[in-house]
Amino acid sequence: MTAFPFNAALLLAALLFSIGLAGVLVRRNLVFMLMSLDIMLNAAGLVFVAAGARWQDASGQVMFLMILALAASETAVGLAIILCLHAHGRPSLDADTGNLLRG
Amino acid sequence: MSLLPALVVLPVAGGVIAWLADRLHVGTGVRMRSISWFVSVVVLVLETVLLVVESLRPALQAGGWRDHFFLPWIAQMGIAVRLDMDGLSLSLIWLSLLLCLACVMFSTRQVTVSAGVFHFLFLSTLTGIIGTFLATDLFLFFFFWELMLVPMFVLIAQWGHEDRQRAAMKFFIFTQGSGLLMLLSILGLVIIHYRQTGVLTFDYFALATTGLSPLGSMLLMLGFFVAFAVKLPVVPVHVWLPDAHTQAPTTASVVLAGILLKTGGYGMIRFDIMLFPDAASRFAPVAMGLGIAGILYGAWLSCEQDDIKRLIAYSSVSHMGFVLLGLFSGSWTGMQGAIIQMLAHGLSTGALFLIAGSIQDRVHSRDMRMIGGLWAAMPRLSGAGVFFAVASLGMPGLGNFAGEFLVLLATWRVSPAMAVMAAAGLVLAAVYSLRLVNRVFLAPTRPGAQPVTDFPARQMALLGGIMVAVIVLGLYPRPFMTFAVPSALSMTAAASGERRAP
Amino acid sequence: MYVLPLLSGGLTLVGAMMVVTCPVAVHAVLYLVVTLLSLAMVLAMLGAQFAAALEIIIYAGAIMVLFVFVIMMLNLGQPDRDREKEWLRPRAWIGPGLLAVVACGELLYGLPTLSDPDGAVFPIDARDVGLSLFGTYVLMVELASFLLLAGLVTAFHIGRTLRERP
Amino acid sequence: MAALLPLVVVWPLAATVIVFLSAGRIKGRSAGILATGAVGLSAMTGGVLAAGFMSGAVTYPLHVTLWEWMRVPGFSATIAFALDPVSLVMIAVVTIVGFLIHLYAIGYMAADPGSARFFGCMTLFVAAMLVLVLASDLLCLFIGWEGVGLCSYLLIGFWYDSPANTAAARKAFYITRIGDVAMLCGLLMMATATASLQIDGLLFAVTAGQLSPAVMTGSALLLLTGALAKSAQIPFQSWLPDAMAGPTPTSALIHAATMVTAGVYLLARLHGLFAAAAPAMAIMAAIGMLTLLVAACTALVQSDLKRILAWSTISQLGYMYLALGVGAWQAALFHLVTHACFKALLFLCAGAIIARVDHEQDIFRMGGLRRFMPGVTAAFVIGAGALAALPLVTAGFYSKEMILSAVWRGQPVLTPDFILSGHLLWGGALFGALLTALYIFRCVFLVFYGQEKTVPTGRTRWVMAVPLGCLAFLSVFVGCVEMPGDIAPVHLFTRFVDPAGMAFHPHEPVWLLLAGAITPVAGAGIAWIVWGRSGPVTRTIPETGGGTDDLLPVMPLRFVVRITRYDLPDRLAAAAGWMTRATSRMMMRARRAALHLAAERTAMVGREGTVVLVRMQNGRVRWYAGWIVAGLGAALAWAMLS
Repeated sequence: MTAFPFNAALLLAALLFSIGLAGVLVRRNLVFMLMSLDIMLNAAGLVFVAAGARWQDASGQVMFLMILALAASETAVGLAIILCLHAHGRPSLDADTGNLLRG
Repeated sequence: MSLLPALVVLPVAGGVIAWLADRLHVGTGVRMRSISWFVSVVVLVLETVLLVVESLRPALQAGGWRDHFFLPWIAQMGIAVRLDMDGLSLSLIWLSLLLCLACVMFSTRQVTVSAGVFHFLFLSTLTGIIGTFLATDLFLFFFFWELMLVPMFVLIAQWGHEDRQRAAMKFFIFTQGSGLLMLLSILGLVIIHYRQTGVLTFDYFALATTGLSPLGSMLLMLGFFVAFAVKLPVVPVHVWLPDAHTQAPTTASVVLAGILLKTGGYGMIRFDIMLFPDAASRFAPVAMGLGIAGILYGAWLSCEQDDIKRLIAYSSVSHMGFVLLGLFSGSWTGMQGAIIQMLAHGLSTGALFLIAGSIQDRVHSRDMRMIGGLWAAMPRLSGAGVFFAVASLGMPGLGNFAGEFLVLLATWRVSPAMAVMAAAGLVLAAVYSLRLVNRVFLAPTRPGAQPVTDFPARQMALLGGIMVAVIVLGLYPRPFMTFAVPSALSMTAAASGERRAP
Repeated sequence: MYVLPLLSGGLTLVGAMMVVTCPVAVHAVLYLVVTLLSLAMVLAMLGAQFAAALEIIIYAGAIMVLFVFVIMMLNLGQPDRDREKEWLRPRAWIGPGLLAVVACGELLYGLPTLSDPDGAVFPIDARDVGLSLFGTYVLMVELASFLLLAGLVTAFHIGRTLRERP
Repeated sequence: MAALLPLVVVWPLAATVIVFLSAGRIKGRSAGILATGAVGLSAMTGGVLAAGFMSGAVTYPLHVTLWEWMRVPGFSATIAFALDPVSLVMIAVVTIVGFLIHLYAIGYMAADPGSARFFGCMTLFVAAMLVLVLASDLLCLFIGWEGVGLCSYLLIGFWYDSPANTAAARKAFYITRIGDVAMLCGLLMMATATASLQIDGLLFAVTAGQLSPAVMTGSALLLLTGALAKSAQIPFQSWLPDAMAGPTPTSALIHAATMVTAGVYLLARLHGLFAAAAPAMAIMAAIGMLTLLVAACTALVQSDLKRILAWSTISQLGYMYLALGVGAWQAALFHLVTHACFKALLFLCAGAIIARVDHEQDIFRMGGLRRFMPGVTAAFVIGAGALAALPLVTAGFYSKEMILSAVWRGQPVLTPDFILSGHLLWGGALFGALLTALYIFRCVFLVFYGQEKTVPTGRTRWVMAVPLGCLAFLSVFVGCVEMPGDIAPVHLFTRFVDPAGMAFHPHEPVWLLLAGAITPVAGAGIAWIVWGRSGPVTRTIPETGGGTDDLLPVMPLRFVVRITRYDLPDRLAAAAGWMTRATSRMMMRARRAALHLAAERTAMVGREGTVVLVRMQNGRVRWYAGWIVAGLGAALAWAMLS
């Protein structure tokens, strides 16, 4: 296998994280926000795995697994909410319109 | 076995019961409106019994502390539940109970909107007040100090009159803000004590032995002073008082004027003058000046009010000026005068607020121009009103005069000019009191006045009791003067600059 | 030598950018799949084959399918595309972009530069992970299961109200 | 015997408590009987005490200490009574005159619905007055002092339906309150100096020289201020005429016989102190002189019967202060006694008249009343004679003669360089006597002689007539206890009140006595010429109102009248009151404005702050995320920079 340098992994993770962050901040559609979030989670997972590889420890991949579980449940719940909102007359899925504490 | 914790806890426990009782009745559909009222009456009667027992117990020390209770609370921080009672606390608790009984008899039954909650808040305020009068652990004191504030805030904000939200907010911000200053002072004192002795404690008597630099003691004293000054109230920070008194429901007005203001005076005696005697004596000229300003300013503004409760509220400012003047005159005489004045003012002004509240219940107005003469329709109410108005103008032979005279005497010894200025307040007192009398009680009946009912006999009996108390205070204040003085850290020791543990 | 890492890393970044900027949801999902696949490549190159496999199976497989289903149910069309375009005006990018750049810069500036260990990469295989997972981190696994359960219940609940309240 | 002393006070107090506790169940007539009975009992108790006193069964002064009022380091006060000749005289005046007036009031107030309240206040007044009289501690005296003021207030404003009445009541209370505060300051000054306000101890301290002159003069002046306000002397005089708004028995009891003389009593009681404070004495004499002249002039131009009597009271009190000022406190006290009798008589007569002429008080609208009410006319004439001090046959003559002779000899020292001349004061007092005779006989002639203008109705009831008779009797004969040495060597009163002051009656020129005797007769004669003859100079209703009739062209009084008519102090008092309220209102406004401004500023700062906060808390997820990132960035930056 070709090795992937640790520093490069960190650089990649930071860039990925920033891109995801920009996505979360800039997109108003909830679906895109969820996707961006997933990107950010992946960036975090990448750092874990890279660190695990760097120090030869399985804990990094364990953490990656946990992130995976987190991402799965987050996406599930998020998508359920999106569906719910869509069914309740918010077809635009605009995150900015949900700022009032009303249904 | 000390009864002090029972004395403190009983009202709030009773309040919970009153609340639950009200809830249960709503739930079962048996709508008995005054169930919580009955519970409150029972609680207050029990409390009175407790207090009678407490009063009859032999004192722990002759002429000193009467009772003591100690229970560790947060040992790591040196915080304990420490309650001590001396003559001053006992008299003020009697005053509180008497006024609370009067409130319950006169006005709380009229509360129909969630009466259970009302009584719960009312009784928990009482717990806070009694706790304040008893606590000798500074942390506990602060706890009770805040405890009496919050229910009162809700009482004003929820059951008050037209502009209640604003008044309640004002009251809350003023008292809360100043309370935080006091907390700072308490913490400062505790930390200084810790640095000196290595013992972390909030115990009043231990902290009293802390050696302080002049600047430090002045700063700490000012922290306490501001908190108490807001409660008392002293003139620049009295702004909350007229609004709160005016907008509060009758019960809250009575408790505010009759008792809550006294916690300020009590705190000044116990936690200002006796804890920091040197700083207090250095601060005395300023405090006395503020007292005189309060006397004149309060009386002066009182002369121009049309709202009956506002008039009484400003007169309270004036009377409390005498208390401040007496406390800081630096002598026993002034202190005794201030205590007598506190008791007498509690009774007379509390009764005036009761009467004002009753008038509002009947005539639905607080505007003296709208009320008109009540003597023809309600001679009993008006007679009582005239009596208490006369008491508040400082008629010799009634309680207020005894206090004012002693304060003036003590002031005269310090500075005749100040005494003359304070005495000038008595002329203004006559002006506002008689304006009140001649616009509300002894005045032509307003055309088109609705028929109203006078006080029934049992309420009149209670008012009569208060009148007798005012007369006794005025004509025979000696027992109170010897009984109701603060114990332990005695003034003489304080005056000579040395401190003595109990 | 560095072709494969560069390629996979670059693909990851490009895919992520496309996800963030693409106005069409289905396209975005596809770009996301690309990103994830290339990321799996990176992971594999880091010696974490197990993680790479999971990334493909669970992320690119399961979660993305979920996205696709939802997007299908949302029934998006031309108006939505226009709205997305309108929302993605350049002005909307200023603040978020700035924040992201700042955050990225700070991250990069703050990251320690560590040298790679000498010698070849020792892969950490599923066995190691499993031992660790059910040894040291068994409690965490339980917690994760709670999380998944909670997510399941939540999704079910929300979906149920969706059905009952048309 | 000592136990009887508190009883004197207890009777009326008990009546008050019963009347007020009954809460209207005791109606007017029974309340009146109860009150009268209580005062009568009080009088009887006083009589028993006096008898014991005369027979030597009681040695005076009789001290009864009831209880200790307050005790603080360096001061103590007691509730204590003392009986000595001076207070016995005052008890006699208060209870006997009070009893007669109460009796009269049963009839006078019979129809009034609030008469129970009236009698409650009246007995409370008698109790307070007795406390004032009996107290042996100045602080205890102060209870009575303020108590009578309060009762005066309640009774002046008794008919509260008219705002004018309550305003008059308040005015009376305010003005006396100012004096009371001055007095309180005097008490404080003395209390600080001597640690007690016991009168005996205080006078002892004065004679023993324990007080510094400054304290003595200062406290004397302050007490004098209190007394002047209570007695409605210049500059406090304006409340008394207004106080006539109260029921007539009130005017008779409080504003003629007793309360207004409380100041005289106080000063007589403390004559030892004042003797040591010469400037206070001189000021007292000067104020007394000024007051008696100004008030007499004012009385001369009033048209309201009760106001004439009120001004006359002020004027007669001026005589008393003049006497006190020259050190003749016995004379002042004697005049107090006789004045209480004849002024009460005059007021009660006025009340009887007013009640029968449909509450008309203007003397120009009365006339010829002697044909309808001969008894009242006789009583009024006796009272007028006593007031004018017609020689030999009236009590007023003897007391006024005593004052005049004392003034002749007196030399009040204001400062060592400035000594008031006793002869000059005597001349003024004599002129005052002339004016007195003039104004009171003006009343007599206008009201009882000439043509009828108002026809009286009804008849005077016996409960009202009996007191008139008794008081008329007293007005004639009470003077016999003390006579000038040239007429008869009878000095019972002086011996009684001041056994030590025997050297009080040196021989003086006979023409002094003659002048004092002729002046009132002359005054009455002038009054007959101006108002009394069949073709009188003036008996029409004056057009100008305000009480001036065309006496003015006859008498060269235009200037004085002009001064008194405008009643300058009254204007000043009104202006002060107006200023008080105006400043109060201004302070209110300023306070509101300041608060408003402060609130605005706070609100503005708050608003500005809120804008930022609101931006942050807009509920939009993306914004929150942004803030999180910003926070992250900040935290990272901080971590890296530090």
